[in-house]
Amino acid sequence: MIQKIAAFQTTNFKINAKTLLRRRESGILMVLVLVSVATTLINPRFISGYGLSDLLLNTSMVGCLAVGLTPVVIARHIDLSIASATGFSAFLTAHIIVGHGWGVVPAFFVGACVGAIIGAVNGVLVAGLRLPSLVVTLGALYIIRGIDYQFANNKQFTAEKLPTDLMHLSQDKIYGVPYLFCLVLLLALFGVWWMRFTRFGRDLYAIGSNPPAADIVGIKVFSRTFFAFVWCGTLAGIAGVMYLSIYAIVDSAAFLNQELIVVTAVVIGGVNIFGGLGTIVGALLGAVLLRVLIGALVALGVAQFWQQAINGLLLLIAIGIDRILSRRSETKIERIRDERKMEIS
Amino acid sequence: MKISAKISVAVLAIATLVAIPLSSGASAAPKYKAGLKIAMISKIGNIPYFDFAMSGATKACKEIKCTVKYFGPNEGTAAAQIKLINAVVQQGYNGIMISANDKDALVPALKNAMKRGVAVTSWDSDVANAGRNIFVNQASYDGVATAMLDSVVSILGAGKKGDVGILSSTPDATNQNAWIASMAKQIKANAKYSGINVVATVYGNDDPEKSTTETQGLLQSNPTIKVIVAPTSVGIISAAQYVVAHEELKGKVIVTGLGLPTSMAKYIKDGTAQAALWNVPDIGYMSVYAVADIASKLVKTPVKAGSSFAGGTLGSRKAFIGDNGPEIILGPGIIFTPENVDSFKF
Amino acid sequence: MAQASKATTSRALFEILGAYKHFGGAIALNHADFTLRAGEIHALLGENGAGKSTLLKVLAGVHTLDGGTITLDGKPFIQGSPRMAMSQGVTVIYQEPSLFPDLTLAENVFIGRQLRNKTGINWSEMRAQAKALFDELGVDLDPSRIARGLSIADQQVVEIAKALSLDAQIILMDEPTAALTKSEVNRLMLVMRRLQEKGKSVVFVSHRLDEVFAVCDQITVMRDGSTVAQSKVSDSTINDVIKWMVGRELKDLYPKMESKIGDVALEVNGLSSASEFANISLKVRHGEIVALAGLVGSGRSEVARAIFGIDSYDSGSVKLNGKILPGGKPGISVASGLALVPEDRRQQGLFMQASVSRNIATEMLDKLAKFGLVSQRSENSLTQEWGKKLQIKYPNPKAPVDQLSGGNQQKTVLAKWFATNPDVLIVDEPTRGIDVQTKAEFHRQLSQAAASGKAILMISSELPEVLGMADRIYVMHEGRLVKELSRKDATQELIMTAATGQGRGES
Amino acid sequence: MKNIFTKIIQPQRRFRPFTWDVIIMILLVILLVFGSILNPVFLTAFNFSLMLPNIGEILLIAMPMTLLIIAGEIDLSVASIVGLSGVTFGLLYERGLNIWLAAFLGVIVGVLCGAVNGILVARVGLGSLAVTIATLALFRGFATAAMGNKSVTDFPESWTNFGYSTIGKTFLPQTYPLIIFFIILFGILTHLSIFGRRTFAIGQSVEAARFAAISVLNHKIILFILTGAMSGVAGVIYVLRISTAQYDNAMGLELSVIATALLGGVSIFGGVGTIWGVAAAAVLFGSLEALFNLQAVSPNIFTITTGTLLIGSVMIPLLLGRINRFRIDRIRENEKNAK
Repeated sequence: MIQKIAAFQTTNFKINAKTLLRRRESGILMVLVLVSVATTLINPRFISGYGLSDLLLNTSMVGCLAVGLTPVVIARHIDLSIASATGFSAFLTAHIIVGHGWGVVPAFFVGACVGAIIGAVNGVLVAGLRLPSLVVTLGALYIIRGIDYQFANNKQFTAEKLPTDLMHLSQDKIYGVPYLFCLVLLLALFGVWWMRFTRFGRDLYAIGSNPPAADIVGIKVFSRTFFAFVWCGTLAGIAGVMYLSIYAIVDSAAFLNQELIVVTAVVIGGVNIFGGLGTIVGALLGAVLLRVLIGALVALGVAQFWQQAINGLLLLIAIGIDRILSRRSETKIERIRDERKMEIS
Repeated sequence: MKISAKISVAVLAIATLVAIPLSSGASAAPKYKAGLKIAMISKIGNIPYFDFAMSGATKACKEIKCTVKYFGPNEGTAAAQIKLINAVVQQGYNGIMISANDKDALVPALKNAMKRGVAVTSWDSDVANAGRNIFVNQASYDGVATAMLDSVVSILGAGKKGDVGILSSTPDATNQNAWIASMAKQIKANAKYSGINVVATVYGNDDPEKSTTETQGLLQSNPTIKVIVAPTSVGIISAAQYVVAHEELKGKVIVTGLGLPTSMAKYIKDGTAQAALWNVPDIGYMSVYAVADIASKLVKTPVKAGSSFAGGTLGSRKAFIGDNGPEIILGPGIIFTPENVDSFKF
Repeated sequence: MAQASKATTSRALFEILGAYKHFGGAIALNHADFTLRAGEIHALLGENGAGKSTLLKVLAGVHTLDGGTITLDGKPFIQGSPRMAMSQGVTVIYQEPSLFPDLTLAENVFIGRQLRNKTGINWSEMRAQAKALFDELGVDLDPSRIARGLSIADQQVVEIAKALSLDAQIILMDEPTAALTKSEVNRLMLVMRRLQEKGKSVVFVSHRLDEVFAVCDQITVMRDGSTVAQSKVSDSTINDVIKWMVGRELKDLYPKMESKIGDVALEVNGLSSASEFANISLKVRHGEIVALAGLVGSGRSEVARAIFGIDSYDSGSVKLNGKILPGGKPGISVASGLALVPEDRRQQGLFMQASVSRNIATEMLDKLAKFGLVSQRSENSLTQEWGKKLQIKYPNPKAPVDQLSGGNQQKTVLAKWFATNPDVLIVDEPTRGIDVQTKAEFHRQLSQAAASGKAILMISSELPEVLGMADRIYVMHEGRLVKELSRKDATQELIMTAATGQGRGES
Repeated sequence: MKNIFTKIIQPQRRFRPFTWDVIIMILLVILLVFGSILNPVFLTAFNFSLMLPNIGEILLIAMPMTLLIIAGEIDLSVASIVGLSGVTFGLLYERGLNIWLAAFLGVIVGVLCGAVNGILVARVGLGSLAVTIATLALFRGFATAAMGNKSVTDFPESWTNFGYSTIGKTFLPQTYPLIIFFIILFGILTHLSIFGRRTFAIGQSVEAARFAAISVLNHKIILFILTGAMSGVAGVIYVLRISTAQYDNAMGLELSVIATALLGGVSIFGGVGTIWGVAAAAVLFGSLEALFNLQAVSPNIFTITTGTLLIGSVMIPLLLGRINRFRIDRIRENEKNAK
């Protein structure tokens, strides 16, 4: 379809890639502001006081995971094991640091390593053997959670045992922005640089945009895809440590069944599920929007039982809007090529 | 009741001294079937609560020379428990003690077990009467509700008015719903609690993340809340942690509810929370005796009001017919205080 | 027959001697010779299947020769890897380039070699350089727009810019003008001249001889895998070239049979589709083979698709045996006796993973089925029946159609539609990419079908095929029917003139 | 996104590599033999009478899901449909509606949910993965909103018996005649009917299917409706089996269903799969879990095994393909040398 349209497109019709992307992200930002303002008007406590920092703290984990998942989705893959990896890393990290009496920095290091190893295994299977990522990571979802259960048994770590530094980390903030969210911003900043300003990152866009062509022009598909998975796993590991810090309790069911939430955040953020399109910033904004929406529903006192239905509806609207936007640009192209047709004949 | 318990403890102690090579259970109720195999099925296999109960069960089993094995499904659903019940029945277990994820869903599987001669007690969380021989209740629903209400009154100050929010587990949790209903009933009926104004009930699904979000929403939409009641050992930690994490809330919002002393000690000591619970190992302990009594036909089924169950060191309990068939009650709950909290190892 | 021309003085870049290449039984290159000199635009001509695409792919590093030698600038040319070809200074511009649709043009130009500074990719520099390349080529393209939605002409320009940025010495263009409009072709020609000015060599494959004569210096003509002529453009005429290209008696390849022309079977009136074609009216009678000639991209396949109902159309009507067909409903078209053998058998005509018998039975399921159930046996017997009639060679009915040769695949498509016993058969490029023998057989089948009273609408880019098979010829140009010719009036020149739009006065 | 299975080339006529669905059936037989040696109870009628109801819903939904994945789509919302139709059934029954009518309307809700998915995917043109992630939340949300913190449990005993008990003294649960009927129906539908032929065709190439005059969009909508309808049936059966209608019935079942389908040899890229393989995979799953439970192996090991099998279901065909290709190369070389 697009190919055909392309055949008739003229040079004088310009879509500026930057403005287009900017439009997508500014769109999310607008909705974000709109929802926040509206909710604050009805319930002033939503943003004021500690409301905002709560919101950012709540977003830290899903935001971190969205930043992690984005390069994988851009390369036309998916990682469904992301929530299992987070949960496992949370428990394993707790186990290791409690055992050794370690503090914050080693905790993050351990968590990142656990996640990186999981990501590397996924990466080898998907990028190395070229197995479908949906199936591989669905399998990994089960395996990691099973190992987590088996390893954790009935154990649980609570604030009592966990290092107090780590517990405090989630409470500390700079100008109302929690440290943990600052960490996410740092990771996102690195992600932006990686995905926008290195060949490595650009290759991922190319791979997701046109896989056969990526092979033809000689992109190192294996190493690029592999490291996208390692990155995703690493951030899942870091998110696991955040979990410890925020919720001060961990057992083997930590972050159970949350993988689709992360996918949802990324999709709302304008990252195309079929690869090639989207930005880290968008995904992070998507995560924030998702949490703001959940928070708004709660703060507005929307009946508990309707929240999930509303979430589903919002996601449908988000993907619907994407579709309408792409359709609108198509019809615009059609109109122009018709004008041109008349000019020719 | 109290006196009789004390007496039986005394009797037991003497019996233990007298019959050293014999187990105390044997002397108190001498005819437990040899080689009893008991399966303890929990709601879910990943929380320490059930581990502590299991420690009590193991202790009881040592006393009466039976074996007990722990089965924890890896998802907290009735469907997962059904599979375990089926497997246990086929492995030739004589007794099942189960903390049910669902009141009705397990009934067919449990009925099937009883049909094949397996003794079934429910404990911690009941199933419908048709699905078990007896329910070993940790404390009566009303009793638990009263304990929590008393705690709220102690926070608010007697006779004072105050807004209260409830953070429950899942919307369909049997125990939590019964406790919440009982609290509502008592607030209406008892002048002592008339100052308590429950403004909202939210559900944290026993998930730290959701519980935290819901606590946050609860306080945002109801800034006047002074007490959060969380009748769930997972939710109460999340609520307490949320309050601890916010300087603004310290002292203004107090959390109370049901929680394990080991995981709540920190919050109880710094004044963020109060908590009550029954003695968790004891309920496992008592349940083993109950199921062994029935499996060894020391108590005839169907259990009638007044039938006596041996309770090892805890003393015997008399069955009565509750709203949902025969049950025995372990005893009043324990209120944890900064002083006593460290003495409980569960 | 070959005319050697050694007049050119510049040094030879590519020298190919005795190139031989076969695919299974089909010989694609049969001792072909080819010489490319520095700074020339060299046309590689021939009918479809003459071997020019194969030769091009060898130079692009896609195929490796089975025999013969290639030297590049005096050194042996390393074959068999597109990357190696690129590093030896050879790039290809395909008819439909495969860019990365979500990336900007600047990035597409520099893909895998993005310009960098200390902090990472230097976007502004990259844009500037891409802009400079586009300017150099005389094309106004915004380097910061994304490639999605770009016209094919512009995509080719991006590929050419990429070739320039790689400092490629040799640029191979495989039918680049096939899908372009006249003005776009003109622009491409300007670009080619710029390349020549910069000392690059261009190999240009095209069917449009006017373009060849307008822009090229040198001509190599191929036929049946061999080189039949090498000449300077200034030394030859269009008529010479056509003679070299065709150069064969048409009789045996085009076994046209006598058939009785009956009533109108297919009648199309004023069919228009906004962007594809306008006001198409044509008739096909029972027993008649009507050709729809024209250049690739002139809208012929789109008309066929609209008639059949794959695409919907804006206005006009399609009548089959006097009954109006509803648009956009291929199921009803099939039920009313229409069949379409599409142009791309791998994508459109066949389910490549499925067995031969599944493929042949696709349209016959309703008739084969009892109570809605289809038995393998009935599918197999249908396959055997039609396999025999059309002489399809397949290992067994259960073998995936993927394993068959191109000709047998195409026969499988034909069998699928013949099995429905259609009144009207539309065939779109029926003999593209199949060997001569099968081609002849295919033509015989079409002839027989016409003789038995079927109406056939044949779309073909091969003029000999059109001339050899058709009773009547419609010529399309840029979405419109520009000429109707009878069998006896038609000549290659007349068709070409009409198809290239020269008959209607210069626009 | 082309099928990895197409890469398994087969030049020799006699060369027929094992397909995954055959492997899974062999695995099932091995498991049954091995299990009966390991545990005398395993291969008994009683054990099967207990095991079979547990996989009933998975079997029911995996059937249409197989067709859907073969056609190149996916439905993640099935478990939510199970929940919603169960809730509908329960609530309507509670309101005093005739139980047959209530069950019927429960299934109809499933049909409607399937239609919503189908229309969003085929008519509006949204990706099925994204759409059904959204409707997963939406349908479950409706169930939650409708049911709240209640549950409906007082179904008549004859009905709950249907969900759980066996037929007389046999080991076959009362639901199984229905389930087996559906397996055979879907087997016929998939492998013998025109509808099945067209489903494979669409999965292999949507474009070729359009040129073969198959109405692809309508076909996909029908597949989604079928999936919804079967989820509705499973929803009612689930309610009866656990004699409870709740908002969270069958939560998370979608991954089990998809895992079963993939394990049964259905290619995630469409165009490849058999009903028999999927049915065998479901029984394999159920038997394996039952054996693990009988042996008192931790359920965690079962979870790990599930994941491993899932990865194996794509990895082993790939390895087989590599081996086949290697063999083919050797055969070719031999032929060359012979010349």
